[in-house]
Amino acid sequence: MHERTLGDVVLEVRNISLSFGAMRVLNDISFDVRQGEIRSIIGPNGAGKSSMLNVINGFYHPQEGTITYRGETRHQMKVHKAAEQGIARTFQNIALFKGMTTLDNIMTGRNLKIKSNMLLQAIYWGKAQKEEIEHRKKVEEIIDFLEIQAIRKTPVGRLPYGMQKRVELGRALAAEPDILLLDEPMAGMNVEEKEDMSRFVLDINDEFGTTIILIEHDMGVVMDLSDRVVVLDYGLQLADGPPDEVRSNQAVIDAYLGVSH
Amino acid sequence: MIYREAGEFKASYREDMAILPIRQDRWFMWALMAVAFLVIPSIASEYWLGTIMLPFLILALAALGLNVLTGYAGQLSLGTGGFMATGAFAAYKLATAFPELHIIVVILLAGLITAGVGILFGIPSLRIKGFYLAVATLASQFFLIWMFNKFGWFTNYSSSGVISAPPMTAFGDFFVTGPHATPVAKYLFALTLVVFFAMMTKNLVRSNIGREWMAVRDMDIAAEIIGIKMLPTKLKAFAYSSFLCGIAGALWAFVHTGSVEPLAFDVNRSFQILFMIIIGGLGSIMGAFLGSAFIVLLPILLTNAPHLFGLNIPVDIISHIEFMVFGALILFFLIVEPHGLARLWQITKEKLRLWPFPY
Amino acid sequence: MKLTKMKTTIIAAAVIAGSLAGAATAFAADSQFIGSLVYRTGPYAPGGIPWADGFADYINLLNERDGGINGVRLDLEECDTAYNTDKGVECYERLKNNGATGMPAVMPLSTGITYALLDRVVADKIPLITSGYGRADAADGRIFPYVFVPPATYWGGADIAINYIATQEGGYGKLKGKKIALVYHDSAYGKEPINTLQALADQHGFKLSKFPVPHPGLEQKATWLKIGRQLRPDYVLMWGWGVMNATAIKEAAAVGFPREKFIGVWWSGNDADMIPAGKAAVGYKSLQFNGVGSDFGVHKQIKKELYDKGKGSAKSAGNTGEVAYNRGLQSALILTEALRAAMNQYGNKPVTGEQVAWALDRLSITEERLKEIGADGLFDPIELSCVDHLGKGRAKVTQWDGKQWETISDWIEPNSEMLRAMYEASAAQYAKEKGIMPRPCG
Amino acid sequence: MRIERDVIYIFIATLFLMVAIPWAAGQLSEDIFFEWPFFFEVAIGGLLAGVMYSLVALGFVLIFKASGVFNFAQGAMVLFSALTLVGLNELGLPMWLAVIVTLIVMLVLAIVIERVVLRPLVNQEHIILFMATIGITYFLDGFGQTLWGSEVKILDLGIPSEPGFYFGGAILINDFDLVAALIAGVLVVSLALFFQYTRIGRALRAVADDHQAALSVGIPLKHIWVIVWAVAGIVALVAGIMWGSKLGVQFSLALIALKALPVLILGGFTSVPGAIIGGLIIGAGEKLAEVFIAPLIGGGIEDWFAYMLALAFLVFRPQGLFGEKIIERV
Repeated sequence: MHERTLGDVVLEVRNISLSFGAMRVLNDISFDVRQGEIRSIIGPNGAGKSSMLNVINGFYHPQEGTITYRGETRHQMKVHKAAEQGIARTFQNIALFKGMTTLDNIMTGRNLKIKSNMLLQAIYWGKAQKEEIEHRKKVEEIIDFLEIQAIRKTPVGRLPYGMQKRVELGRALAAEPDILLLDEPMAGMNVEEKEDMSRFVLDINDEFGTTIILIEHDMGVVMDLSDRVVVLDYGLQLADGPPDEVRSNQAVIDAYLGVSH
Repeated sequence: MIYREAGEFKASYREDMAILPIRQDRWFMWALMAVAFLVIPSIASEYWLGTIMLPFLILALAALGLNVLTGYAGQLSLGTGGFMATGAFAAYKLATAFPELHIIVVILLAGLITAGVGILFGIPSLRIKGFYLAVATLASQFFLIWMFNKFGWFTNYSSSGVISAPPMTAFGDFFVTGPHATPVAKYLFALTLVVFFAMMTKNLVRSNIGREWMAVRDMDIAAEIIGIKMLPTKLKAFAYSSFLCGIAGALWAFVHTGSVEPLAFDVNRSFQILFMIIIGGLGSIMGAFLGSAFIVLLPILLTNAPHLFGLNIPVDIISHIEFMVFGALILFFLIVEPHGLARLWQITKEKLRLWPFPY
Repeated sequence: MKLTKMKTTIIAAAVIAGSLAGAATAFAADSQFIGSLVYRTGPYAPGGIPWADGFADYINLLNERDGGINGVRLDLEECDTAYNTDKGVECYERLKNNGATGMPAVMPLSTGITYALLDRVVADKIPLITSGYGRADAADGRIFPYVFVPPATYWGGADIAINYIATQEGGYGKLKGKKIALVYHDSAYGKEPINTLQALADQHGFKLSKFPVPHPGLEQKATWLKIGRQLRPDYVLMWGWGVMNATAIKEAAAVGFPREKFIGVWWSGNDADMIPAGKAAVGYKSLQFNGVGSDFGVHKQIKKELYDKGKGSAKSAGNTGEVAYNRGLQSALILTEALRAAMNQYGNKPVTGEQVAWALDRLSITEERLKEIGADGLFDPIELSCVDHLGKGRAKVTQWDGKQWETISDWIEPNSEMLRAMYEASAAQYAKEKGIMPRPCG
Repeated sequence: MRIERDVIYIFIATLFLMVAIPWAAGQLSEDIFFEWPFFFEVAIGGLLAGVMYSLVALGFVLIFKASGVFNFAQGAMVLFSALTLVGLNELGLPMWLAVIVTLIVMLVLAIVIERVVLRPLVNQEHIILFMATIGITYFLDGFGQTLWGSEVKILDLGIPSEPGFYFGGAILINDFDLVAALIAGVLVVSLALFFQYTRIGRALRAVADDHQAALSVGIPLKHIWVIVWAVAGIVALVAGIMWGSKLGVQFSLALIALKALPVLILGGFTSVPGAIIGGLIIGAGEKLAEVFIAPLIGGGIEDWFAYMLALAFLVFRPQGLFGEKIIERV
């Protein structure tokens, strides 16, 4: 796989514990993410992977532990703050805006970059129109990149599953994020679609230098793409390290082979 | 075969992002405008202008306002009547306190005041959703009507609590309110405002704010995660929606009836406007107009229908049958196309594009 | 989406377009058109139906018996408003140009519709006759040239009610320190008497307590607990409407407030309001600006000319004595007398609204004329002038005996001097706001 | 049913405020007359009125619970059932037979609504179904009046409406209200038993939780819909009888739906006990407010106060007092 030097730590997760009522979802999780790497979180169903992403982008508030992002340590934050800090994500169960077209969905990804106020938008002339066109250009680049030109004006509710996943990736990319959180981007896809998606993930990482945190079930994909892998199981952190190291970890093998706890 | 986009190519994003990217649609729109501004005023009778077109336009504006809130931003509201009343009473207070103000200024200020009231009553929408919000907005409906009824200040201490529009001109001697305003003048005045605000609304919903509204409507959590702030986005929807409703209310009181009591904007008005946008099509500018036409015109047609066929049916039977037919037609249209008349229109256009081929 | 859907849409559109095209209907050129805005449906239908029947019966009587007025047949068309202002305006606009000369006058039978028509009737030159409702200050004919309010106004009604109470108590001097409550429909209509009552309270030293009831008035328990258990007033007045009336009477019974001390305005005095209240309504009093019962000449003629020939509007001749029915008769009478006067002036052919306004400005329905019609004792004579669009404004007090109304007072005349000043002051304010120059009167 | 802790807190706080605010108003303002017997009279009157609101709200809850439809036509059903009952009675049918025939009519109505309206619109969005029930409302209002006319009709149950004094003559309670509350109470208990102990009742509850699960009970969904609409029709008839004997059977009966809506949001759209508790809180709350707060601001506040009260509860419990908790996930 690609040999490369990793950048500085941009995100540090330290001793995170999260519970809902009596149920402990995450238990003392710690790992870091370096600039420009593809960092994977793996584990069986119910391991707490999605919850971990939700903690990182501020949707869940952990009871214990801190997140340090670009030197800034936080315990809790408002949900929309993550996007402002350059963290974008996709969702395990597609969370697109079903009533809107592909184009509009991706355009919403740029909402933080649009500066015209409501009055200017209402008049739709001069600055507001210029801005709209500028952003449209950016979005068209993303559409070209993801090869979804043909469905530009189709309402996303009518698109097949694989395409919806792509549009969702497009929406996240539109924000030009520093860190991209991908929650099972290849779930339910056939081999061909998976290959396309893997290519997109690598290209995003290469071309835009975007740091990526990836949750994925397909071990082959994970091991091929990732720089480093964290393994969770029932909220516990089993292992953390490069793919090869994780692959040979006994605890991980037990978890995946279903040794009783 | 005539309605075809083949052969039309867009050379710039600007063209592709026009409101009506298809040439035939643009022609149709210009033709419609020509009919609305030139043909109708010259041929329509006073009855048509004053009793059908005027309420149709004004209620369409209110429906447009509600459609922004409910159809685009997904916040179900039954407070429309209250907001219209706010606009009407604000306009009355402004017009009587500052008689030198131009009617456009009065109406715009009334809209802005209503927007403020709308923001206030929009705050609960942060926690309350769906039908719960709809019923909660009834609180604003009942409260506002009660308030205008109760405090004499709003009506300049008139003994009955009725407000009456002073005669005002749009320019020169062109009266648009009061007994000397002709139906044509009223119609043109209302039409101009409605067309202007319909344009503005269209611009908003195709801009960033419109996308934010729709994002909140379709999936509020995802919207928040991509950086859309709930509070300002929802409140902007409430503000703009009430702005339009307020203007509609002011037009209703000043241009349409001339005198109103608060009960003219009671809860039935709120329901009426809601019916319009559901029948017309949620989240569609066109839908607001189609819905308004349906709800305003249909009862009138049904009442008059027996006369046209020369039947002499007692009025109470006509009224009862009108109720039944109206209800049945609502059901019929919902079953034919649950997404409203606007969707029906769209589907017709799509068919037309392919015609005569089935695909 | 199948083609059938499109087809149905197109058909629906065609039907709509087609029915719009032929909206005009032909009318006989030599008959007088009369448009009548009624509400035979909707939440207030129980009170609206007898009125509409009374109005129609009188017009039909003239046609059947006399062949119309001065030989001009009357062509009556009803339009159902369901007491809804939007519909009322639509009715008015639809009917106003019907017939050879248009609608000669409009009687909207609703405060909301009245307000919506105030500007329109001036532009259309069609007199607006509001008998016992609408704007009281329209009694000033200089500012409201096209609005007529005979035979009574709410302000006058309020004064008459206090007058009656004073008589019961033994003179105005005895009112000092008395407690009088007003239960009113919280709307333009219900608020009309407040200023008058307040002025009278200040003048005579009684204490006025106001109890607004929110529309539609299905629930009044709190109001009546306050009245019956806490305030315990000497009298209660009511400006109620529709279902609110019966509910109020029932609640009054429930807190044990004596119905004999409970006086409603005429719109709280329909038979239809008393029936659902049942036994609770016995003893309740109401003002009426017309007589009650069907023991009058005009009723006998209606029975003979219409009901005996199966041409009556009401279910049976037995329904013709209801108060609301008699009110309908009276409205028809005022209108037809004005038409007659206009025809006498302008010739025996259909007359225009402006001509009827001329006639109304000098309308005179004398005791003798009422005798001829067979309505003496049923209605009070009416004399209008250019300045005075009200007349005497008198009313009677009636009491419900469980089956029907009994008249228990003679015509009571309101304090015209005080009221006239109030009408003029209020009308002047309206004129100022609307920029109306008072017209000169003779 | 498990009652959550915050519901109990809210409940206690409400009770406290309902006593404290009138008392304080009485102490602070000259215009407010406060005495304990009078307070209890108002509170009891309010609670009894609240039961009457619950009666209407119950119909909404049944249908919403089982089919997710916000049935705007409930008010029209109240009017229609009462009109039919009285109309049949006037035609000469004895009361008991008229009741049975009306029940059959309501069952037929439920079947027709399921066939004509619900089945073609299955799986549509809530707001579309809501709009459809508005269509039903118009139709029923017109149909009922076409059949039976618009005149007011009397429905006399023979319950006295004269004042009754209780607790040694200190407190006035209306006998009619007591009887009405009693009947409503019996209805609620029998509905609760129906849901708890019959197969159909259990299926209905299952349907509320999960449509798939309901199918596994072995009752087709369309039957369940017919059943709930028919049960809602029965509830409407009872409400129609009670309200009709109070106000006379006339068009205005349809308007009581507006009094039931705040009850509905306060209690939660999906909860039968919620409709009852909600009715009691709204009834007592609005009466107390009208008597002890309204004089300070001009009176006539009952209507909006009920909605504001419900709104205040929603701020603490966005799903209503007993509604199902809304869980958000991504």
